[in-house]
Amino acid sequence: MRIVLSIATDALAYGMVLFIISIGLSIMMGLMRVVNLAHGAFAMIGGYLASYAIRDLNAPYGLAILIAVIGAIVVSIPFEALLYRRIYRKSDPLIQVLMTIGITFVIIGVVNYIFGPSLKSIPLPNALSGPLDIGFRMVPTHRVFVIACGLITALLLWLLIEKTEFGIKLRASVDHSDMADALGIRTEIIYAVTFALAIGLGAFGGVVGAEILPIEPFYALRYMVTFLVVVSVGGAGSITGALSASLLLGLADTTGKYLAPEFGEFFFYLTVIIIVFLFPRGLFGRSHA
Amino acid sequence: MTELFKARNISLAFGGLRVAQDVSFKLAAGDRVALIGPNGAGKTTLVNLMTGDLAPGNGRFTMAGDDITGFSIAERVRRGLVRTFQTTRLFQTLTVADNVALAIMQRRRITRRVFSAATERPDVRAEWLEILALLGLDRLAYRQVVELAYGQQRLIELAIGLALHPKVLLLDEPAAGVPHDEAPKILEAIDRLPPDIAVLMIEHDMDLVFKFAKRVLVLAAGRLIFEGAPSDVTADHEVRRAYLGSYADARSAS
Amino acid sequence: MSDSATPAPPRGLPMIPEASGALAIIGLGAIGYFLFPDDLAFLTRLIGITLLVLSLDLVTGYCGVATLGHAAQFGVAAYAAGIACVRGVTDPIALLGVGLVAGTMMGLISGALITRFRGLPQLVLSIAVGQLVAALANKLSWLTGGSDGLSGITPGKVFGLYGFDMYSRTAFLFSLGVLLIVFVVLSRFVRSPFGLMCRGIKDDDLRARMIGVSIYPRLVVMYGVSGAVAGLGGALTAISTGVVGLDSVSFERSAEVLVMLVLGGAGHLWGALAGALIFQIFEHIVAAANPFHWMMLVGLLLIGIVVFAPRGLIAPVMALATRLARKGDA
Amino acid sequence: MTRRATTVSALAILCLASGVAAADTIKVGVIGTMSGPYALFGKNFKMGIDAWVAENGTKVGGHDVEFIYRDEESPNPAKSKAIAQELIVKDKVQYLAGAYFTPNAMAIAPLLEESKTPLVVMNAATSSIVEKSPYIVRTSFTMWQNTVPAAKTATKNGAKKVAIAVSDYGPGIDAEAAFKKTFEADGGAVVEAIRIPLATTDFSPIMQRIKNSGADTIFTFLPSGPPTLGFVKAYLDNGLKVAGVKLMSTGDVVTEPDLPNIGDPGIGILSTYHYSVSHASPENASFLAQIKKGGGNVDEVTMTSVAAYDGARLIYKMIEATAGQRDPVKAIAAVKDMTWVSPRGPVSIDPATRHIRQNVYLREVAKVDGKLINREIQTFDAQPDWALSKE
Repeated sequence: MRIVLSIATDALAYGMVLFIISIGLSIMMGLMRVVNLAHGAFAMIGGYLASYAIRDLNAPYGLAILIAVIGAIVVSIPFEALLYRRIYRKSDPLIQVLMTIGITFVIIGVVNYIFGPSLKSIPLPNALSGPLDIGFRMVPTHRVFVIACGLITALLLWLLIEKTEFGIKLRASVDHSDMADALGIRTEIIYAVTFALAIGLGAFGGVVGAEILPIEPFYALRYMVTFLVVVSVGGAGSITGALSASLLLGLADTTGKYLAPEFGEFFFYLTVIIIVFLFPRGLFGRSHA
Repeated sequence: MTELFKARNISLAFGGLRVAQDVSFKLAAGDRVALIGPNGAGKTTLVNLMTGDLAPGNGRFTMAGDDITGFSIAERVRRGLVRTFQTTRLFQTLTVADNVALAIMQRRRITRRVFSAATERPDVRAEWLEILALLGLDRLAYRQVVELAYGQQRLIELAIGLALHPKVLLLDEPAAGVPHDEAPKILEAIDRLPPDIAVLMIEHDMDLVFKFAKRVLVLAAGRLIFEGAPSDVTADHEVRRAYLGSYADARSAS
Repeated sequence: MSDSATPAPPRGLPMIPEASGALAIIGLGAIGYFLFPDDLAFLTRLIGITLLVLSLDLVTGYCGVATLGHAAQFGVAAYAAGIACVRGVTDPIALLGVGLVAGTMMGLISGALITRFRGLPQLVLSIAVGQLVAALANKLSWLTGGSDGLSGITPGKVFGLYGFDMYSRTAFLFSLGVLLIVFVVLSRFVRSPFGLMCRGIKDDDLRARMIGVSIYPRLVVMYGVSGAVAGLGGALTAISTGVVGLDSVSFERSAEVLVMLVLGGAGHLWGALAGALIFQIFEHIVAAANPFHWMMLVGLLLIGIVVFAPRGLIAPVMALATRLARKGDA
Repeated sequence: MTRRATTVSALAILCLASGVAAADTIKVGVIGTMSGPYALFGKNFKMGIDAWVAENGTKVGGHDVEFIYRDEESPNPAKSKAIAQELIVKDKVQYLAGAYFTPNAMAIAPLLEESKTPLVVMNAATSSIVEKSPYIVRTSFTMWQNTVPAAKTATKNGAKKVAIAVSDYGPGIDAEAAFKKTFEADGGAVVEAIRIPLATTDFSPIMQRIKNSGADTIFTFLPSGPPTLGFVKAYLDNGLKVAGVKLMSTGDVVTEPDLPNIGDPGIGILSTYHYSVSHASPENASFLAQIKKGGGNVDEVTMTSVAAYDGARLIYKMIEATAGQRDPVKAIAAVKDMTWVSPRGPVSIDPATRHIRQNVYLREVAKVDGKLINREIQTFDAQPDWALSKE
């Protein structure tokens, strides 16, 4: 039982990191139908900015997160305006895949040039570092923080999407993509805001998840497909889907690592294949996707 | 005459919207039937159900006595149930000749060959040339479909249908979008179809319906409300109500 | 434009694509062999990867299957050939046969899984299958060498006459020969009824079903053929480099060949060939000059292609060729 | 051999010979991780070699020496072999050097005899590498060399039950075998042995497994780079240290550039290694000064720069002994009983194995003048490679 709880705790933390980073991508893919393999690259930019803010500017952790989120969004604006807009809702995923791989490569190259190739740590404040006793085991305090971040993110997003004007327009645009213009919704604004939201969430996840997915230039490549896989398993555009996919895949991966670490990501991808076969549109995907 | 196709009690609902309700009809060899009805009556849906693109919630389809309800699209085509599309669906990046040749080769079960030149096989070539000539498309044979005008693409739809040697042919508004001077070619082609096949045509143009059909089916709100000779259709009360619907209701209410 | 009722086919002789393909490959091979004798090892590797790009073209370019897991076919065949060689099958031709069979099997398995769906699920399945194979290659280290790689592959002489050496002359000519045969066979294959039908399926799969085609089995078969070609590439790479590493089944390999294909132009064998050549030579030069930042340049190139030439570098060339051919007709 | 093949190889040898005779520059190909997550270590190769060249000049006996760097990037044997082949055939290098990863070194080995090129391994640490070719000499370390003292220390410190966690590749398996053999011979028990894929970054589940195994000590080896930091942090943050589980490792896991990232909680971690940046000796001080002078950052120095520095020494010696001619037998003979004082301490090349014999130090992470270092607390003198040597 202790083992089960132990695995569950680690799985929850890992799943939450996946969720925070992936949810932005999920909304983006639900609305703009863009298979964005560069999402991890923006999460990585967030991580680098936070690392720089803390280590070189001595910024406190909270401020560093803010800098990372805003910085990543600012960096992403030209990409959105010049490149992403061309590929929104293009039916051919191949073109999207290629452009976003290209964007990823460019970002890796630039980051490598500016920050160097080595691993960048994001020092945690004392309150979040070290172990925490939760009864049946010790966990890194940071993991508890990550889990809390994940839950809060899910809640805030739910409120945003269910309770605000923006959320209504967003849902309308997702559900009736072809009708959005006719409904008087300025899609390009919705798209731009959604893109910024997605990047911001990605950067946030990149920072708080850095203990589990460490920040280095190849981050963008290493986890390129992980986030995409989470989104498609969950179903693009669905918060519930992204959350359940993140937790499920986090569980598969963590259990695999615990019981048979030498198998690497075998169980993660085996789970993916099974789910895709059972639910080709994702666990909570919509029929039109 | 021999019965080729039968629809029995076909029903389908999308959510609360019932797009087909208890539809039954038969097509026999040599039949020339027009399917008409107001916009949104479910005509194309019915064709999609017949071809297997949609699965009915209830009811059975049979062809030559065999139940084909569970058959895939391709299996139905191989049994001779062929359709054309209302909006053209062609192999856009291939040439006109390739489009027709693929249908011919598929019908003759030679598309599993992997090492012979495709479109230029003499027997295949002779056949697509004949079909294209019939529709006046032969000079476009080596043009890519994507380069052609919409009207010409509609003709290619028909050419593919012909190339498949159907037993039951479903034509979804074959003349829509075809320029006036080319429309007769379509009628001519339909006229020259083998007499023993059944043809079901969705059409709005009543002139065309009268010229073509020996029998008319009228669909309204997913329900078959009339079946009979073309000459009787305009007189039918139900049909008038369906077409003039709200107008008639408004008058009777006042 | 001719008014005659029986239009002539746009190109005259039936064997022209095969012949021009063969000539081009022999020509390029001769340039490589005589002008760059010091680079034959690189050129040999290039040919192995080129076969993988051609193989990818069959499923992506001709069938419209989006895949980021194509290295699975290549890698499994490379491992199969490598393992066979370590265990005593040293005849290079036999090893090619092993790679061919292994690649075909893997292709059929991948195809059976991946082509069940279209769009995003298909892409994700292709990634998952590729990663699964990579994880297995790592796990089965008693068989594959895992992260240490499978080394000690020392193939015998080709036809019992020509041995493989450090200068890669034999390896290069052997690989060139395989590429030549594969290219000619594929030129024929893609114009066959089967190949044409695959292009039809790519254009519009509903239309294809509406002329009576069962799509799934065809795509699976095409995947098998593609796997065979990738398998030859994998086996050649194993034979000529003498090492098989996890890189041969990696996601990076899959992504890289996709980039090469689209760079050249998917849907044409020439596009695949051109893309593979240009990308690898470009990478070779830039990476050697500046190993730190070549990725950025590749990224920029890729974005440039998508924005300015989405149909690949070969498209304008093909358009020109078609126009010339049509002019000839008139 | 057929006539054709004979002609081809004759031509090849002719080309090669003329290439060497004509050149008054002797080229040395260095294969290192110049880009990617392990780029720090490629940079260290360069820093070490540059330091040697700065001290000893670019000429050996009238021959110019030129170092050419190529990128091995990651454990990628096929790529490394191709690079080595290109260096030999195209750049006509007379010596090869470097090799961060074992698989890459193994892939290069078969080329050496045919091309008569000696290889100085400057990092890759699996024992058997030197057996793959008589032309290989190694200036770094082996897992056995560093692990045997670790196991002895564990026994001495009272460890009874040990969990071993290593990277799932050659050196990791060597480390596991070395520890297990030594520790069990001294009466200890290995309760868990986990092999972790190289790409792993999240070690929390593994820590839980170790904790549940009831081990009192962990022994670990992972190649220096992104995974090592993650491992140590997972050890600290999952409360294993607090619970009294000790961490023993080879120094790869606590390289000096990583120490600031590990932070104060890392104080007290024990490791056995052949070089510490804080090693107190005039040779080390002058080495570090030279690196600083050459524009290098002392905070980035790791053991690989010392191995490269000493490797360059061997290459210079080989060039001198062969008077610039391609003669691998003579070259290897000239260095295989060399003895000198390296920045890491007194070292010698073992003539039987062509592997370096050196002191291995037991160190603990400590804070001195506000800076975390690996403080040497015990010396195991002149350790051979325990797997290769029959001692």
